[in-house]
Amino acid sequence: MAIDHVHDLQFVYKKILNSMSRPGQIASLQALEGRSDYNLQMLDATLLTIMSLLDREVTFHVLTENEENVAEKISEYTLALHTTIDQADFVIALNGTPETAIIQAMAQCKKGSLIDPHASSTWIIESAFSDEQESELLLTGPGIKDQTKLRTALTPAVWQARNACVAEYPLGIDLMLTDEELQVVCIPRTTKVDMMGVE
Amino acid sequence: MHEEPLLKVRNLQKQFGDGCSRCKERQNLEKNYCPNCGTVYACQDISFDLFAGEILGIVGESGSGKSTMMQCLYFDAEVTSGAAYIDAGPGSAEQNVFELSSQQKRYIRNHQYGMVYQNPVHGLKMNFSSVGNIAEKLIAAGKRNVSEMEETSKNLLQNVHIPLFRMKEEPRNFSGGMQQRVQIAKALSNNPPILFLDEVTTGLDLSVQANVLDLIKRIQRELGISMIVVSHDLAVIRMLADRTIVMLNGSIIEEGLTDQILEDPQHAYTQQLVYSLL
Amino acid sequence: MGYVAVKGGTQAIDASIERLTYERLKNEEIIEIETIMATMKSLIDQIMSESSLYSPYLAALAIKQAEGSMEEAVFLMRAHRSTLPRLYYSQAVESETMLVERRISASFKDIPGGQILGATKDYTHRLLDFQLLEEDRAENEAWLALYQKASEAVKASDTVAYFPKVVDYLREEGLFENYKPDNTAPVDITKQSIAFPAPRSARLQVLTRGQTGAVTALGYASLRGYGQVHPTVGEVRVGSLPIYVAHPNEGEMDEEDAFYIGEIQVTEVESFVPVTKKNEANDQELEFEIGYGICYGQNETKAIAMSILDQCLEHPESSFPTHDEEFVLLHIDSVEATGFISHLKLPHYVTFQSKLDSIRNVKKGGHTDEN
Amino acid sequence: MKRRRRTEILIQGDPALAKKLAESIIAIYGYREIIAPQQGLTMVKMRESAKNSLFYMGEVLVTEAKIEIKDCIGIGIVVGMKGDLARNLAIIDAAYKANLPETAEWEAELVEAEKQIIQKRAKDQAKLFETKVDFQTMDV
Amino acid sequence: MKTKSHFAFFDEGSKKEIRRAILKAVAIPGYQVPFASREMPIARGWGTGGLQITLSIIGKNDVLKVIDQGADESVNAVSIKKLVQSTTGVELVERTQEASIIQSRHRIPEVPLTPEQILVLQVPEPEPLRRVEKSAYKTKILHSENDYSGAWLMLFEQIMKYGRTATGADHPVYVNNRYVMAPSPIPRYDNPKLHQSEAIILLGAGREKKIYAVPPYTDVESLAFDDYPFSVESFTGKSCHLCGAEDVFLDELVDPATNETIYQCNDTSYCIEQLNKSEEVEVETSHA
Amino acid sequence: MTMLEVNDFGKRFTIHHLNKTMQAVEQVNFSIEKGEFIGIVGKSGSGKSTILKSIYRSYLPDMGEIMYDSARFGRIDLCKASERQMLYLRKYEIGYVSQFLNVMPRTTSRQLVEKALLEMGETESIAQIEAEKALTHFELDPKLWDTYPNTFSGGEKLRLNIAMATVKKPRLLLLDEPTASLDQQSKLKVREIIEKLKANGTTLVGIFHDIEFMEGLCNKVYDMRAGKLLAGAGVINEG
Repeated sequence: MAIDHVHDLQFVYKKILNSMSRPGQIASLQALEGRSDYNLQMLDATLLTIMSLLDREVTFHVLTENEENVAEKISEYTLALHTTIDQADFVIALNGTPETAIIQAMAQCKKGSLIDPHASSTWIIESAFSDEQESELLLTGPGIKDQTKLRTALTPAVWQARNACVAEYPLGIDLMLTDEELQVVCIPRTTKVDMMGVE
Repeated sequence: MHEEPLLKVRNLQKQFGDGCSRCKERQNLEKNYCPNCGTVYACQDISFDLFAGEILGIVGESGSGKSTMMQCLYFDAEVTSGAAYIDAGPGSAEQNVFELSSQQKRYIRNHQYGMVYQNPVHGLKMNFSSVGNIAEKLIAAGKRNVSEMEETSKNLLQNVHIPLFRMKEEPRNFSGGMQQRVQIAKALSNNPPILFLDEVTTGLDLSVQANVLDLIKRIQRELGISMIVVSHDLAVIRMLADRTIVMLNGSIIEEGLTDQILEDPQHAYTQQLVYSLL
Repeated sequence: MGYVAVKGGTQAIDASIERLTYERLKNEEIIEIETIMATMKSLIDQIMSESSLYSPYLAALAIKQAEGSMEEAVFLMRAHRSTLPRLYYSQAVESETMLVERRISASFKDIPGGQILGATKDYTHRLLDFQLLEEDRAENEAWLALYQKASEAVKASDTVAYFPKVVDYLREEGLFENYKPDNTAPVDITKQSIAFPAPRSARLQVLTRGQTGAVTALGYASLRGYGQVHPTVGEVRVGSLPIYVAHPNEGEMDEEDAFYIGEIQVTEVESFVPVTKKNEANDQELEFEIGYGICYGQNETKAIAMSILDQCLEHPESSFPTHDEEFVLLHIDSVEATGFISHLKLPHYVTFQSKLDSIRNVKKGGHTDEN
Repeated sequence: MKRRRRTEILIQGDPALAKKLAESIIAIYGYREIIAPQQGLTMVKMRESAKNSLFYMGEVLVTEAKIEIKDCIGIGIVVGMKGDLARNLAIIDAAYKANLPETAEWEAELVEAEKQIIQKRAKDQAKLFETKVDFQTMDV
Repeated sequence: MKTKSHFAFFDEGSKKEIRRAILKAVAIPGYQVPFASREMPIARGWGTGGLQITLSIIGKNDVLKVIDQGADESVNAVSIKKLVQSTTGVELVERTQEASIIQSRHRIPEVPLTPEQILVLQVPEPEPLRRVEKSAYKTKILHSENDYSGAWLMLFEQIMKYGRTATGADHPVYVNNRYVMAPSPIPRYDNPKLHQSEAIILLGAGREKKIYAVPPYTDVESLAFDDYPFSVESFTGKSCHLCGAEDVFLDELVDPATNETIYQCNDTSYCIEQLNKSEEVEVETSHA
Repeated sequence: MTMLEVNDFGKRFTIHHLNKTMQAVEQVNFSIEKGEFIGIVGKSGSGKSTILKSIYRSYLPDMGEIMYDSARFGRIDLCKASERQMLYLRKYEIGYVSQFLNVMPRTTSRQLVEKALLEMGETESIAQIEAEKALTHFELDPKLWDTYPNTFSGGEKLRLNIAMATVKKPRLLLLDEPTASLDQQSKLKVREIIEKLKANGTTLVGIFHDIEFMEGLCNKVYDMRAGKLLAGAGVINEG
């Protein structure tokens, strides 16, 4: 069964909106399992997220081994334009992207300006964030009552790079993490991310 | 004696215009102006230090770049290149403030700087009350208590000899000298470590001038604020400044203790300036 | 049992809409779309221009539905616009390709190609024509037949003439700066909220879809003294422009493979404004600049006023409000202006209550703390 | 004949021609409708003559149709609400795209129609020129 | 000739653009994200901003409540409801608790909102600094530099002049301790409901083409000085003449019979619920 | 202990608009021990003032060295000291008194003396007490304490000047023709004042137009002629 561009994507968007509003809270897109019959080398959750947000009005940059091929496919499905990391509205980091590549890209991507803080990049990162994951994060900030915890497969180095991106609020980047279980979790720039057990 | 300056300015450059092939090397200029492309080199390689509690005088004729330099320091104008460092706590002295974001610059303006412009129109909101004007600066510096602000404003206005029964009046009803005093009160309200004064007595009557100078000197002594005083008037500089910098055509041509500049000027231009004064 | 809300609002609205229908129908006359299209071209042109949607047929429908209310008709067209998909972008239209119906210049007595009056009301005497009360179809037909016959007798050339632009002559003479074609992708204010300072493309787009009255009033203000632009009209031309569209996925293609999709009638104006400028040697020199105005259909006043405002906005250093792009661009849109003015009809009793509370407190207040 | 010229002729001239040509194709090859005539918008990109820059002038209501003949997709676009014409244009476009032999035979007919259009326009223009203001001194 | 209407009126492209703007708004609380406001079949100034948000987020299973000035049956609320329902077929409700999306003009319902709900507020003038600075270009700079002394000064001058602040509705708020935001013309009474709200609050200004947001659990502080604390409209000693409620925002009416001032719940659905509750109690007690 | 040692000092003035240079003094050598009073006499234009002003940095020294023994900086060459160091020394260690009173307008005598103390960082109450002490000490009529000094006579101005300079208890006090244009009575007063200072252990360098009335006070007197210092030309008192 194909993705219903009206109702399925509304469903996905509502989940993302809720996740962005409540950082660290895991949203499930399980209800749409098997919906994507696209032949793309990415997680279903990533694809659904991309389909619900990208169109010909925005640009993206994809970080993966097989960059050109994947970029072309995404472009075909969404009509969004592939561009360089410093121009991209959306940055997509697929599974297996080396940590160094993510860190480097975070340094280069758009973080908005004080006049137009919204002119920043939104990241979609494929990364597990279930309970088994190593690094534990303590999240505080808008959308979070008191505090919340999140375990992700992203290394402290990546989180440090992310924290550097959001050092001067309101400049920054907003993250969406997607995993194998068709789940999404968001970390907007306002979220203070502390790494537990890391000095 | 090893003393760290409060404000360090290094190689400040400010030009208006892009320059052309004929003036790129600062040659073929008429004064600081390229007659070919119209570019003005308003500030050329300005470096100096300002130390805690001192008044530094900057003297020069109009067009010498002294006001532009001050505007650059106060972030009213963008520098073309150069650096300034303010020692305002750990780590701050390493940061070139010209490279800060606009919100960080605004923070410095609100918390570390005071500015008194030649024309009170630039420093005051003419259609707000005098007390409101002072409160504006206090609010910008994070004050949120009305009575405290009112109290501070009253003290300041008293200090600058504005009768309190006029505190709720709008400065546009005031004389030039009074406006200038309100402006000084406003500039001082957040206890800025650094105060800029740009030709503050120009255009005022002589008696009013003396009044304002007196006020500045008193403030400096009582509050220990560091000041940069820009003036084309050597008499003003003599009255206020401990040390003096002489600017001509966008460059510093001489600097020294103020009495030394006045009694033993080295540069031809300074001599001319001093001889015409005496 | 229990309380439920009375559907007061719903019922009142239904009744109001019914009443509206009654008001439209009670006089038992029907106007045909075709009649509106055939006899009210100026109204249609103005609606197309202000709604930024070129479709005489829909404009005629809008007039009928809006019972002749200009703002209502424009509103209907604008709302309809957003229900339609944008299928294509045209290739850049160059106005030399215009098939001219009217072309005049105020700057030169004679212009290459000549001054062509075409159809204009400019030289009619504005006296009510009571003969129109008794207009007779047969008489009209006879008049048309005569006109047709006269046309047949006119000696025609074998080719269609296209007219050079007056500005191009002056450019060749060096009186105007010759700008190289600037192919910067234009901003589309319907896809992207306008940000200030606005790029030229956004300014022109807002001006051309501006409310005719608003554009005229501000242009007039500038001309009269609240502005620094006093132009001479270089050229006003009215005519049809051919529209071409590239094939959506044939890629890099031959110009000859574009789709011709039809023509649109527009009015285009270039106004000449003398300005002093510094030349390379830094001397003051007098030069002409051009103000540009264009709009759908034949609406010469709006196009000329737009050309004045275009030139005003090129000089933001002037302190007049007509040179302030926020002032001009944010206040001339018909739908925005009429909508916001009319929203004052909405209930405001919560906000009023809140203000009332505040004023009462101040009145009884004194200088005590709140609470 | 290239698309630009033929669409000019088919749209500016009598729509009956497009109808005739399209019907001749359908009769032999049939067609598959991909997009039935639908209304949509075309944004007009204009070059202004003051600074020679581009801007968007506004939208034009168009009717668009897409049809497929022999695996070739033809597009018909026309200003206004002209569903039949749009479909006929799409059929003709597809015929050219598929290189159908009939298209070669249309050439003469199209050229003739073009001549008619030019003649008609020249005639109209001649009448229009009566409104030209003549500044020449008459030699009586 | 009639064009069939798409689910939720908009084409998917329009929705995506608005949806992206909403996400940015949530990520930068209180910051006005510019968006290409669509031309709507209702007038600019009549709620096109809120409507565009509602239409972009709504799904077929959503349950919608629309209020205007507290009333579900206000004519404009009815008009908006009709439009949304005719293009989506969603269920319409009046009970605040039952709605998943609540679009409102000038009020936040009396019943506390829940994490499952989204409140959409219609905004006529999104720029809290407009009264201080008319130029949009300059207000953007003021926001960028975190320079809100103008907004504070306005309050300060009011205190100097009147001895107290004199703001009505739309009293500006600090969001997440960074942006000063216009809460839309809700009465001051509703300002505290923005603070640490459980529901997502989205604000849309159609004519001014801005979308902004207050995510849940976000600090929202009404601008006020330490010694002149923020105060809401006072209805001390007054109660609704219908349901008797006291701790609610009341409308002031004149009783045509007695010519006396009477008060009534502004939130009509809340009032009805109170009436029904007391009726239940009455029924129970009479049975007992 | 040597308080001041001037070695091969010279000073040249360049006057640009006259296209002229002038060697005001050259090859000046002398030294002062702590607590000594050295007098320099010479006609006007002989260059004696130049030496004093160069020590105080009102003139920019250009040749030789002026080694001063600072309480704060140790042995320091005043020709090379930074501006900030000079300002420090002026504030705390080196005083300068001339016949001219160069002060802020609309400031009373009392305030002027207090100011000098406040600048050094004294508290207001101490400044008040010390100022009164100084004014009493140098016998300025108490009636004048709270008036503006612009109407003072030469002698009164000088007394105020000295009070302002000495209230800081300078280690080195430079006297620039303090007696010029004073009547005999006042001159004697100055002599008394200097005696008092000397008695307090202040090191003094004074220049005088004529030095007769200083007789018996100076440890050394130098004669300045045409820019050269004639060492020991008249040691009046080996005291």
